Amino acid sequence: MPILQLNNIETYYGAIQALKGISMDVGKGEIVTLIGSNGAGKSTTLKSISGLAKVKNGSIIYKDKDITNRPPHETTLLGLAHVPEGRRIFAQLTVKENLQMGAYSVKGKDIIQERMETVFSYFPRLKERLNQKGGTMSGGEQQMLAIGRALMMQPEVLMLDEPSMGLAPIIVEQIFEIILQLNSMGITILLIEQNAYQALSIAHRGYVIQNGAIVLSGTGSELIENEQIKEAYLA
Amino acid sequence: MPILEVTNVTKEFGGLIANKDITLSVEKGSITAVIGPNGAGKTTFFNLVTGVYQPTSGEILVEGKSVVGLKPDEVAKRGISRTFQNIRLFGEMTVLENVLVGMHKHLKTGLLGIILNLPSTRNEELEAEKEAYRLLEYFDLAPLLNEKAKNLSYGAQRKLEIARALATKPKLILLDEPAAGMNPKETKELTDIIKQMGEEFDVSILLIEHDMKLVMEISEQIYVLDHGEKIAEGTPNEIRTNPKVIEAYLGSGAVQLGQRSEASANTTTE
Amino acid sequence: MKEKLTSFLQNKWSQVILFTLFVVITSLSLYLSQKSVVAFLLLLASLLVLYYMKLKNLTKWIVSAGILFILLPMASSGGPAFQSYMEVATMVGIYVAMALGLNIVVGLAGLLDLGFVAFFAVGAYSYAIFATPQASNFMPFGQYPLGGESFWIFLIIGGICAAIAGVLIGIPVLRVKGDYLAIVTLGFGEIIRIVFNNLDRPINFTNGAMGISSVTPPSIFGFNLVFPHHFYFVTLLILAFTIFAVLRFEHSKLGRSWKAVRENEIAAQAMGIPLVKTKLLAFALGATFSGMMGVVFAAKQAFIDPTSFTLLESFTILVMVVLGGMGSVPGVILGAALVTILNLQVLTELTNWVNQLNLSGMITIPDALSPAKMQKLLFGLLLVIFALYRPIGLIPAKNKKFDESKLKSSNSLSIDRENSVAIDKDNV
Amino acid sequence: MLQELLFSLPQVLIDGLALGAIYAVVALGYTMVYGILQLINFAHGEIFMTGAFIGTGFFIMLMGMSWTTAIPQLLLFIIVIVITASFTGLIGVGMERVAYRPLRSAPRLIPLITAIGISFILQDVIRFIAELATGRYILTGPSLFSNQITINFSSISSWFNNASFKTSFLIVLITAILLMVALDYFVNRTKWGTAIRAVSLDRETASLMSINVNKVISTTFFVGSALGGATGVLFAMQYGTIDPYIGFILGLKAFIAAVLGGIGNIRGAMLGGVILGLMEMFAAANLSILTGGIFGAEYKDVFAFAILIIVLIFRPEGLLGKPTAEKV
Repeated sequence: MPILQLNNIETYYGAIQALKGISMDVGKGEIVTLIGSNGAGKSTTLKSISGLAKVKNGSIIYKDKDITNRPPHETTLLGLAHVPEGRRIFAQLTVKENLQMGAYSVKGKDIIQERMETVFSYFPRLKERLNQKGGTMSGGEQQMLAIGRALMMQPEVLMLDEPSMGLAPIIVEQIFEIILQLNSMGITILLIEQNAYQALSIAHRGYVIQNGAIVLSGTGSELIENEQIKEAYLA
Repeated sequence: MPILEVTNVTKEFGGLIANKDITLSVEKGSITAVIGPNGAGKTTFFNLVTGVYQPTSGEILVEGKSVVGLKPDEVAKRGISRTFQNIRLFGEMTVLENVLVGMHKHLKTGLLGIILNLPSTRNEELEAEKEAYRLLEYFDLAPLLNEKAKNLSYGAQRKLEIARALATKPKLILLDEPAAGMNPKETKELTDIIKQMGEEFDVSILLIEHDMKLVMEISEQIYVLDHGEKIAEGTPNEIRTNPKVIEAYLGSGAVQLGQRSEASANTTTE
Repeated sequence: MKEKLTSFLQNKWSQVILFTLFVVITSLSLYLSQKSVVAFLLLLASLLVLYYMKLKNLTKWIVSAGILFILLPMASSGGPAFQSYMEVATMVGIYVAMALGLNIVVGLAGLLDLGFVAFFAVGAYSYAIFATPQASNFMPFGQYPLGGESFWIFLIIGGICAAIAGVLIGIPVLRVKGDYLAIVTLGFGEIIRIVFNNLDRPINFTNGAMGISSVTPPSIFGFNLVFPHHFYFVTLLILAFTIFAVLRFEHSKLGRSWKAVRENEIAAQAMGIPLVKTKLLAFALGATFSGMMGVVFAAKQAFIDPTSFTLLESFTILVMVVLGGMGSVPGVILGAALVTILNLQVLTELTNWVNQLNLSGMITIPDALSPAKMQKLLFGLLLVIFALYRPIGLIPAKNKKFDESKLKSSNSLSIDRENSVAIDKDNV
Repeated sequence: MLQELLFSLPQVLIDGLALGAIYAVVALGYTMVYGILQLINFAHGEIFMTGAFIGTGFFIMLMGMSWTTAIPQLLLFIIVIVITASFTGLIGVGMERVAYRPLRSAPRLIPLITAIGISFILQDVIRFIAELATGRYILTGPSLFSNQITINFSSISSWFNNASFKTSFLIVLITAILLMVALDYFVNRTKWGTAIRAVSLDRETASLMSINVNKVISTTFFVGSALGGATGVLFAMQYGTIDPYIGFILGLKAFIAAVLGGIGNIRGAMLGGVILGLMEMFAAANLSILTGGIFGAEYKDVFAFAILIIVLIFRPEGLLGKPTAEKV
């Protein structure tokens, strides 16, 4: 039984149809990746799940519950964390405040403190920069903060939108290691990547999205070997 | 002489270096591509060339003359036109009007001509409309001439942006991810159009694109940016095999991770 | 049955017959009855009906010119209310021209100007100062007041002064955008009013808060224009020019560049459109019509003071534009006419009616709730309701429809830069 | 000339501080709403005016009751200010719900127009109510805290003249400072305040943090409008007479103060308010002296607008604001 299931999702921006019937599922404990070129509809798929984009047709089932078009402040409470593209940390807020915002719905100082410590165990760098404004940090640190902020919710499913964007290869490698680590702790990961090769190599399964529709799916290694994919995304 | 010569251009945004010491040139009549991962500074580079941003240091020459310090409309008058990554059409205006706006700087009529509706004004306007229509025909957009631009499909909007940019009769056109959001069929068509466009309109082309198939098929010269720096340049074949490029953009290093992932995949699925 | 009726109404000739009937009946009742506000308003409304009829544009223009220049003055001349009708019609004309001017700035160029009345004031003062002895306070040469013949020159001078004011205000103001622009223009509108209010010293330019009275009436061939119906014709002529010019602008390269700047400044610049020049031109041209009407206003009132040029006036003109439909010439004309008539005619009539009821003891409405005092409340409600339910206005702006068959040509595309196609006729 | 300027300086400082404090608190309302919605809440000046009327109404009502004579004036003042602030806060919330929320994705011009509309409605409604209740719409509140205090500046140096003020000046100043400190604490130190800042920085991402964005926006309107209403009470107390049209021009000045300090920046709004109040009073007292009698005190508003325009041209982000650039 998949933890997250998308049935024929159609999403529009104004008159433009961004998603033309996306169906996919994510099993509990899996790393699933969604690859495709810019503008193909990867981010829109995540936004449709978390409630940032309005779904016109289709349904989204999360843990047997229909969560289609629930507002984001509700979907996140259910355990779906969405780390948006471009990190989108609160630049004028300190690292600590950013993390506190992640735990906005959590009551109790002790629990928040405890979760913060957990985040620091993954990202010790954040602890050093606790009172620094988020916007003054490097791209890699910002990405760590964005993931850390999402972890403050203790999510069951973590959706990551291009976490490697604009980061140096060595940092990307670190981020990918953390993703694997989080996954081994039992967090389900839905990963969007432009760097298809890297994403597929850590994923259990992958979907290829093109022009708002899924055109191919399979296990990570299957897709890496696929000739079409090689040609289109791996140069 | 190259149509565009960029030497040692650097752009800083309050300490953040978006473009570092970039040198690049576009030969007259050629198709040149700039590739690199998202956030590598490609669009910033376009903005520097078109006068939206001013470089912190360095020189930008168009046909041998500096365009540093010029406003975007002045750069446009020097014969540089562009499209935008996040489409910037005049949404409430019709498709034909969008192209007519592109012709703005070539229309000579003055205020008096407009108020008095002089025959010369009317003639010029009609000729412009006809020419705009022909451009739309070229891009297969002619039947949509009276539609509002914002109501067009994604692919059609991208094409309209190119048509509008060509209406300025540029010497160099900058295309920022022209194929983004297009399906393979549309991309194929676009590839052909871009290939022919250079000769048809006597225009040199500089483009940013992620679709490697398109880039490799049409580019004569490719520049690769990463973290604001140029890490490679060369012909498609050179780029394809350049280890630096593969590492930064085309993907590798993943081999190592890949092995680990299989290990972890095994543990979690059990 | 319903279908038959619709098809009957769709038919061109039945439309013409019904329209003629409508116009004849309203004109006659306006002419014959003593006090016939309804007939007057209906006759004006016939122009709106005309707008929606299936006729050629030229025919519509000729018919509306006929109604406005001949039928309306003739029909309303029947009763004692003639001059008050002409007064209302003149004010409608003045506001329509101003609203059309503001429409260039707000509707086409997308620059929110909340101090537009300043240009009206500049026009009004430019005539009032020179058409009274006021000018002799600072002009060492020449004889003041100037004669009534000078009015015609001042129509142009007033327009130019306003245009210059538009550019002068525009240069600093246009460095800010959006909401800030609204506030800064509002500030400038206030500054100009305060300045006119206080420029009675050290040199008495404007006579300060006392205002300028006994403005010389305009004259033509020795004939003095003093009555509202004289000004009605003057206003109508200027309005005709305004509408003509505004329509030309809208579909020219100028109108397109304004709209392009409104839609997307960065893309407009990339197409070679200079931002500052284009915006300043919108400011200047919009101000010109307002300034011209200011001259007419000063001459018509024969007295002006700063209270005619308050913020509320600026807002009123903006309401006209928004209500009618931003960027839409017919819409703005309708909006301006409706708001002016609401202010001058409907509210006055309502107040009279309420007063009568009060006097007759039918009901008692406290003075505080008199409809005449409700102008702002009504405006406020109109603004909110329209913004919420019909933000596009009464007659929304429409794009020009191009005739595809006229644009198609047999020869396929061949553009080369050597003989630029747009200008070179031989090429086509 | 310098002598004359110095002579009146103590009084100018005191009057400027009182006016500046009022501008500052009203400016906070503009800046908070602008920060979170990028919308000029044009009607905020009218909220201030409404507060002045509600407060004065309550004062008149309470003073008319016999039992209130036993209550100390200061307590009465606190009661009135709390009640008024809650009222205007709710009006602000209602306004956002009806006139702004449905238009959140509309072109920027449209909510500005509803804001103007709401201003007009509030002005006339208050006028009707005042006129129906009292027969006139210009109200004079009961005089409270009107003891005259004189500070002997001339004893410090003969350069200065003495300055005097009413007790109410102290109350205005202290209340304004308390309100500002409380707001600063609320916004910078509490979870709700952090949420407000998060929403104003990035609404979409804030919603991904389980923050109910609509609720946060309503709170912002409540707080801003409550502050505006409370300031209305202070204004009525300090200056005595109020009419339904005080809100517009004062609101405009407060907006200028907000822009001056850097709109969206709370400390900037406070700074801008105080600077503007001081400059305006300085201009009112000294413009005539400075220009040799050519421009008098009547140009003080021109002076305020001129400052705004100059700031916007040379430092559009304001004194404490941060520049933003459109992403291309």
